[in-house]
Amino acid sequence: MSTNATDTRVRLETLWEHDAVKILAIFGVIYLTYALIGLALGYSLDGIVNTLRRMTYLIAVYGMVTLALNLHWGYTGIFNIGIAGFMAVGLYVTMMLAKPTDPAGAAQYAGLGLPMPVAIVGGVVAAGLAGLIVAIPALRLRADYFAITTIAFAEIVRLGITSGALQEFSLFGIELGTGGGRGLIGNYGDPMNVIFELEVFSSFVDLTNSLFGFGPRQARALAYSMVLVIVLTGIYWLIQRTSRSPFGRVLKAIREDEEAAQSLGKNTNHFKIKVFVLGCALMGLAGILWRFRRTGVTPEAFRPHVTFYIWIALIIGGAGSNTGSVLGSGLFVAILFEGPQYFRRLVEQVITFGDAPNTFAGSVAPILSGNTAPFVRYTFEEFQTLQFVLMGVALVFLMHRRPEGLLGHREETAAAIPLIRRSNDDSTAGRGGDSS
Amino acid sequence: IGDEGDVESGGPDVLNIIGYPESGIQIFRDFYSDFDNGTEIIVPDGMQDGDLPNEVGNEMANVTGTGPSSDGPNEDAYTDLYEDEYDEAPGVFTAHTFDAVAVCILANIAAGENDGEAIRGQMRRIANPEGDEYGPGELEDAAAAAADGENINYQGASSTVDFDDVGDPAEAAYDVWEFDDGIETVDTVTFEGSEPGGEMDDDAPGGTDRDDVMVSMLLPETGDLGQLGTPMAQAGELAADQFAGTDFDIDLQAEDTETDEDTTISNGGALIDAGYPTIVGAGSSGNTVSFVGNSSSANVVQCSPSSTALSLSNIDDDGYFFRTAPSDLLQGQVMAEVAASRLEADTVATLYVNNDYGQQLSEQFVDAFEEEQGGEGLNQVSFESEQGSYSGELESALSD
Amino acid sequence: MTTEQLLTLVVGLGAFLLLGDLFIGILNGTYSISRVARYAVEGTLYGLIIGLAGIGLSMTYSILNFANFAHGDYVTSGAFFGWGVTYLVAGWGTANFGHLVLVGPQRGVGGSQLEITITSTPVAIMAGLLVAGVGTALFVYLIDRIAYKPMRGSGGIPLLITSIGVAFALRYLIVFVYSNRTRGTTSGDLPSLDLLLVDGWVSVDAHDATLIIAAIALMLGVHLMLQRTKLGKAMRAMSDNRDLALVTGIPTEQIIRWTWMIGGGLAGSAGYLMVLWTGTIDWQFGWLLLLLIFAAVILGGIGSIYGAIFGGLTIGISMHLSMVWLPGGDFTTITAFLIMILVLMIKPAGLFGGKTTA
Amino acid sequence: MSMLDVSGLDAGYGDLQILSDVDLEVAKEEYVVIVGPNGAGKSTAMKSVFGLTTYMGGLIEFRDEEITGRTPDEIIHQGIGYVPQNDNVFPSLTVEENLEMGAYILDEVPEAALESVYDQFPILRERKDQKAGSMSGGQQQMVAMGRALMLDPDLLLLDEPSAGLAPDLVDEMFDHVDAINDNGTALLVVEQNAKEALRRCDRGYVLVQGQNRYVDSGDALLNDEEVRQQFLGG
Amino acid sequence: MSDTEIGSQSDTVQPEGQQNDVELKVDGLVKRFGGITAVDSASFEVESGSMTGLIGPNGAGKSTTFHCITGIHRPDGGSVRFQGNDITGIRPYQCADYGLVRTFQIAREMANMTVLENLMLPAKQQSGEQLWRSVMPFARRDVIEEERELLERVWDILEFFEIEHIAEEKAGNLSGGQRKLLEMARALMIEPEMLLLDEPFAGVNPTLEHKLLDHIHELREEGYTFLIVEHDMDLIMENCERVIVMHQGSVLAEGNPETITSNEQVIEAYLGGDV
Ligand SMILES: Nc1ncnc2c1ncn2[C@@H]1O[C@H](COP(=O)(O)OP(=O)(O)OP(=O)(O)O)[C@@H](O)[C@H]1O
Ligand SMILES: Nc1ncnc2c1ncn2[C@@H]1O[C@H](COP(=O)(O)OP(=O)(O)OP(=O)(O)O)[C@@H](O)[C@H]1O
Ligand SMILES: [Mg+2]
Ligand SMILES: [Mg+2]
Repeated sequence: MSTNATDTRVRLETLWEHDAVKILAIFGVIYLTYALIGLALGYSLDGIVNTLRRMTYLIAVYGMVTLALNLHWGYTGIFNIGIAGFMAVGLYVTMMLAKPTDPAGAAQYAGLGLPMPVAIVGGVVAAGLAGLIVAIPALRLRADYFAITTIAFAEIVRLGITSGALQEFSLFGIELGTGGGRGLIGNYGDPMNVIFELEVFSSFVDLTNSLFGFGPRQARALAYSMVLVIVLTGIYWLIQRTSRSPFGRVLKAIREDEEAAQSLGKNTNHFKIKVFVLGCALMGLAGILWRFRRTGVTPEAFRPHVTFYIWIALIIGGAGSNTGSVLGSGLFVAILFEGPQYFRRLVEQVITFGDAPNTFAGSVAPILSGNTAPFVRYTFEEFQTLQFVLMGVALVFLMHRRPEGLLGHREETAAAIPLIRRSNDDSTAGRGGDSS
Repeated sequence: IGDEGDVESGGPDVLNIIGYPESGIQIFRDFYSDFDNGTEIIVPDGMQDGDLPNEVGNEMANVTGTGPSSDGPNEDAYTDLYEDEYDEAPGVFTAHTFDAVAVCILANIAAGENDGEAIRGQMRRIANPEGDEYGPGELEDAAAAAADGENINYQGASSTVDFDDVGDPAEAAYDVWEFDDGIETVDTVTFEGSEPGGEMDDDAPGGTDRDDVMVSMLLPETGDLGQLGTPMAQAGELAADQFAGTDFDIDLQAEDTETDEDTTISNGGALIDAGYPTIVGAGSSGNTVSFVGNSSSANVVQCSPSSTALSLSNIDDDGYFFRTAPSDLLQGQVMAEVAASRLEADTVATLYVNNDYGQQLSEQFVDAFEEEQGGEGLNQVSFESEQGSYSGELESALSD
Repeated sequence: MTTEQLLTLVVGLGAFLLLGDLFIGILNGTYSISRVARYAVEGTLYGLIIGLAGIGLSMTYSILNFANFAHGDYVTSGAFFGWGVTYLVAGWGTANFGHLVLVGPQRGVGGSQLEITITSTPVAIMAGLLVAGVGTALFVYLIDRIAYKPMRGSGGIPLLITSIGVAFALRYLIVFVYSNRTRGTTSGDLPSLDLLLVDGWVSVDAHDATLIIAAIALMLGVHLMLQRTKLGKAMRAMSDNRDLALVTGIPTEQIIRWTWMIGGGLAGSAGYLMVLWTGTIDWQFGWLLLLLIFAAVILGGIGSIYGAIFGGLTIGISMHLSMVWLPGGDFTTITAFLIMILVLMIKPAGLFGGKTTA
Repeated sequence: MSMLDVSGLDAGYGDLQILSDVDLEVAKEEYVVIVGPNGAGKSTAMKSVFGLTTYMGGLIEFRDEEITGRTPDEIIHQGIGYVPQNDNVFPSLTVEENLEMGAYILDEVPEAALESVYDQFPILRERKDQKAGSMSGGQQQMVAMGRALMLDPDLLLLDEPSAGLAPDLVDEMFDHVDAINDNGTALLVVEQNAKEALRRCDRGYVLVQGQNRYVDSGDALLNDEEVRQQFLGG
Repeated sequence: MSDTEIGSQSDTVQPEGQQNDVELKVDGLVKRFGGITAVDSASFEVESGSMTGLIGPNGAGKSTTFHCITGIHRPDGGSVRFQGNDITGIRPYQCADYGLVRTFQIAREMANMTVLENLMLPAKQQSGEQLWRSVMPFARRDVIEEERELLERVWDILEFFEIEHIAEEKAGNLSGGQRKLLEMARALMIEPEMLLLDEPFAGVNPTLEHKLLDHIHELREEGYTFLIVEHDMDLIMENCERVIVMHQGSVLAEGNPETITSNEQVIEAYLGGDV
């Protein structure tokens, strides 16, 4: 019996070593928890599925950006805190390329009216180019100066697209516009129509309808989340391959000591620029996929806190590990981003609070006379605020207790093959003898 | 002081400052400390905050404001209700929120189920002409009538609440007000905008034997518009309370938008997931624009009490989006008229918050002033919120 | 090397052309003299605040070797501490204690009701400024104990990431305690000096003057403190080599404590003065100021307090002067960032280069 | 009478144990040298005296008082000075400021001590206003030693004082070290220049893989065939 | 004395070398840092296949000369030729491409990479360093094949330096001496033609030092050229056939060890009276 038990434990432990298992297990727990929360809140099946769908969407998008950031920071040691800027470039360019040339109805500004796939490629390329523009002059700076340059760049982008100057402009005689502070409305039809208009898709709609009672538009949203998961997998695969290769090895060396890597014959600038541009392009892609199906976008969406969210996700998962990046995004979204609100709803479901005091002072004063209820109510009323406090505290806590994150301690070997010990007979058969 | 103003003569006769009190405090402080040379100022609903003079530290006697009026047929009834309950005067957009919640509940009762698509078909049957008229104080009777499948014509606190074919209010009224120890309304302008109309179901299933009537609010209780949103949410609760004596249990759920796009999407999504077929919200036009896609794709009726942006009229909403707040198309005209006749201006300039609301209202105002009033628009200057100083913006807006 | 020289040339030429244009424009009347002067005054005041706040950032940056992203929120905290006291002193007995000390989280209590100005309530303002300085110093020390001390010796980047967390938590704690309401803190009636400058007026009011005097006094104070005590040298020694300082017997923890407290005190004072100057306070003005402070510090060269002051003034003035060519406020911040990036391109170690604290 | 007495010391970095059961003793005015292969833990042993490693067990006593767990400035107060192996000057401070830092724990800069350091290393007086970072490697080593001498310690720990010095300076350095010892300061010195060091010292330790291997007088170690073969390069 | 040339007239007389090919030729090299002239028109040559010592007092400019040759610093004047190619002011990675590799005075290992990874890194012409080859399925097959071969070479070199036992250790955990070994092994992985070693034995235990020297001599036999900065005069005398002496940034003397040790200027500037 006991051997059986240890046996299963050992087997479980070896299972746990597989990244796929880890991802599945943690995500299983997340999804199960949220399904249960949905049940507790009295959601119907379609509500629960919808909650999980939204969760998937957020995790997938954050996962993509976090992977791209991991490529920058985790592998190469490039400290990028201008993520929001690159996402903005990707999304805005795509939208401007895709918007119809005729600014009718709610859409105030004209676009180029290009087909969506072309527009997406355009957006990704533009984000990559933005990366190039930052990289060429700035990559030789110290890590922290570089960081400040990137965040300054992101703010320049955000303020630039907000400014009246670019609200409407013409480029080579073509009318374009960022919409300024008003933002852009995506009046180009559902970009996913390429898929949604396929014949097979109608059976998917029927299926979700019979399973969850979804309407066609909800079915589309569900399908979109699934597409995002596929894209995430693709990016994961891409970055995994990138890091486990001689290319990735040079990146790692740059992170460790760039000058020494140069002396070993590596054109480190070349590598850094390549990897920075690649990461920025992926950030642009994530920015596009994040919002291009929404009705519209405003520059507000790209304030610096988006960048910090991504950093928190990366730190949770552990810089340097791709699996960690995906897990970190999952945990960030489930616990820090969406979690507190669901917690509040759950509590509200059980307890009904009276009116809270209006001010902090009003909530603290009664504590002196032993009445903590007003403080609790005030705290609850201000839950949204405390959610951000929680994010900050979580980041500090992680940096204190587990700076390497969940999986960052497990350095992934930077080689295309496992670096195993050569067997002994091999070594004697080789030129081993000549050194003694 | 007269010659001081003359040194930099020229400049607009009237400056329209479009924004919210958050930035307004700083803008007016900068204005009064460095640029006060007799220019008249006009502001829209966003600045309609009786406390502003206190915060600015000036009486602000040169400021005239406009704002959507709660000048519906039953305004007084509503005001009494509100003052009884909360012991304070109802603020801007609270009447619109009351009406939005009331209409959503009535339409739900008429539809007989918590189903957004069915409710969409009942919104106009409840609100538009041809039917018995009910006001804010008569909601219990209105509920009974709706449950019987009758046509009713809700007569709101903010307006008659008739929806046109795009879901905007067909009629709108605006107050002209000044600061005088709070907000003092000095005039009211009423517009007959478009015709009531649009698609609706032919009949109402109604019925009383059913689950809770579910309705939700998605309003800014914190963030930039937090000051505005909190009384709005109170008014919404007041509307739901009016149904206390009926056979229906009202399930009213409120979520906060924080005046933030992501939070709007996230908390609004939770309302959809929880099965609420109607959402009263969101507060600011920007947030509403980004949320409309989500609500309509989930077949949820969204009815905003305070999003006034033009773009929302024609947005792709599959007929699910309504509002009780009038479009800024009208407010721009009112402001232009006030500037021209009341303030006797020949030239105007605007200083507007750089978002959907500010940009559109600025354009509407200047267009109307030039085309309808025959005046001249000088500068339209945008500003970002939360700046430490607005002297540069004021300088440009006030230059000639 | 050559690209740097080329860049220097281009930038220098650009700056020369702009200044030349400004000069000619003023002479031939294209640019209004009073307007340019107003921009310059405004920019100087803004620059003084940035520079004052920048000194602390620069000091902790060089000694602890990390870019502290929470510094902007220290500025905000200090302003709230100080103004709470100013409200208390000015409004003692007229309003509820809680409302006063929380700087009027709800409507009803505000600068104009309490009639706060430097001339009508000088004591309240002095007390507020003092508490803003001292209170923030202690508060920042407390934060160091909680957040940064457990990480001594970690590299700059982990500390930077930690400071982002601290900034987040602090900013929203401010909202939690003080509410997110923007409020006016001073009364409008204020003596001011209006100067007629050929084609218009430039006005300097009593709060502008207070800001200038207080900022210069504080800067001088820090200068003297670092010159006269061995603290300044010890700080430099520490920023050179922490481990060696430790084994030399320099009480490194004590130096770090002083550094935080001086930096925090200056940040708090800068925040207080900024609010006195603008007349409004809100929960994120310090955070919005932070990137400009960084720009100033980097511009001046990290570790140099004179660099920070110089950088602050450069950033402040150029932001405002940029409006001569780019009217409206759309491009002021962009201008500041572009200047910073350009300087980094040409002189990656900042203008005053290297470490020259004190 | 022993001044510094390390017994059964276990220490390392984090979880990694480097030293196990190390004993070291320095008597008053004694000149003790530690030699051993790279990575043996010589520097670690010195750092451990100053509490700069992770303590894992054993006893460190100075003048019969336990000093484990004390902070470096307390230990300096007790009368121990330390010159680390690398990076041992403050590059952006001038030479004189570097020396002043050596006496930081005093309220006043001890002029007499400063003078005596300048007398020992006249080049430092000549260059007292030069930034230490722009001095050559050998000069920096003098600055570092001078700084440690500012408090006139009773025991001085020197980690490879001759590393990286030109031959003439190596000899000069050894002479300086001798002189310091002659002035009554006890010395614990790590040296790779093992033969020379052993020739001059009173006693020597050979440390291997974090453990004591040999302890004997310098000459005895020099003449020990095994030690010569294994650790002194024949 | 007669074999010792003073200053930059060095190229006029052929020293007694075995081969007369010039591997590295430095001519009038200048490097300034602010007011300090660290290298002041230094000129010298290194012959192919030779082992040449570069000595001089602290601060003479030896390391800086290395930095200038290998592109870490850009010289302010003068020229550097390697195997007949002008390599003045090239980037460090180009320098390695030419077959000229240096080690650092203070070892610069990649601390968070294992010894194996450290050694896999430098090999030249790894096609997998092109991103697309590492990612695209078909091209990656070749990359994997290359990696296998490379790994074999790495094990050979580990054995050569007798450090197989630390192969999977993180380089940051090595002792000072082990790091020096790794540093040299890593340089050899590039298969250079000439190695510049900056104080390779400083802080290395004498026993290990002897072993390393044996390795260096073996490598020389295979045709490598060495230029070594070292302060240990015995070592220089025993192992180098030519010595260059730098002083205050310029070349003071050049010649075989015996002539150098008897050169008065050298004695005065560097060796001290008692040699
Ligand atoms: N900060 C550190 N963290 C982890 N391990 C360390 C650290 N410093 C040294 N070590 C390890 O401790 C061991 C002993 O190092 P130490 O520096 O004491 O050697 P040493 O005898 O002084 O050698 P050397 O003569 O090369 O200076 C080595 O294996 C080294 O890798
Ligand atoms: N980056 C730098 N900035 C300023 N001065 C420098 C710099 N690098 C070297 N120097 C100066 O250049 C001179 C030559 O230094 P270098 O390191 O080349 O000497 P070295 O001959 O290698 O001496 P050692 O034997 O001590 O290593 C010294 O005076 C040094 O202070
Ligand atoms: Mg050592
Ligand atoms: Mg050197």
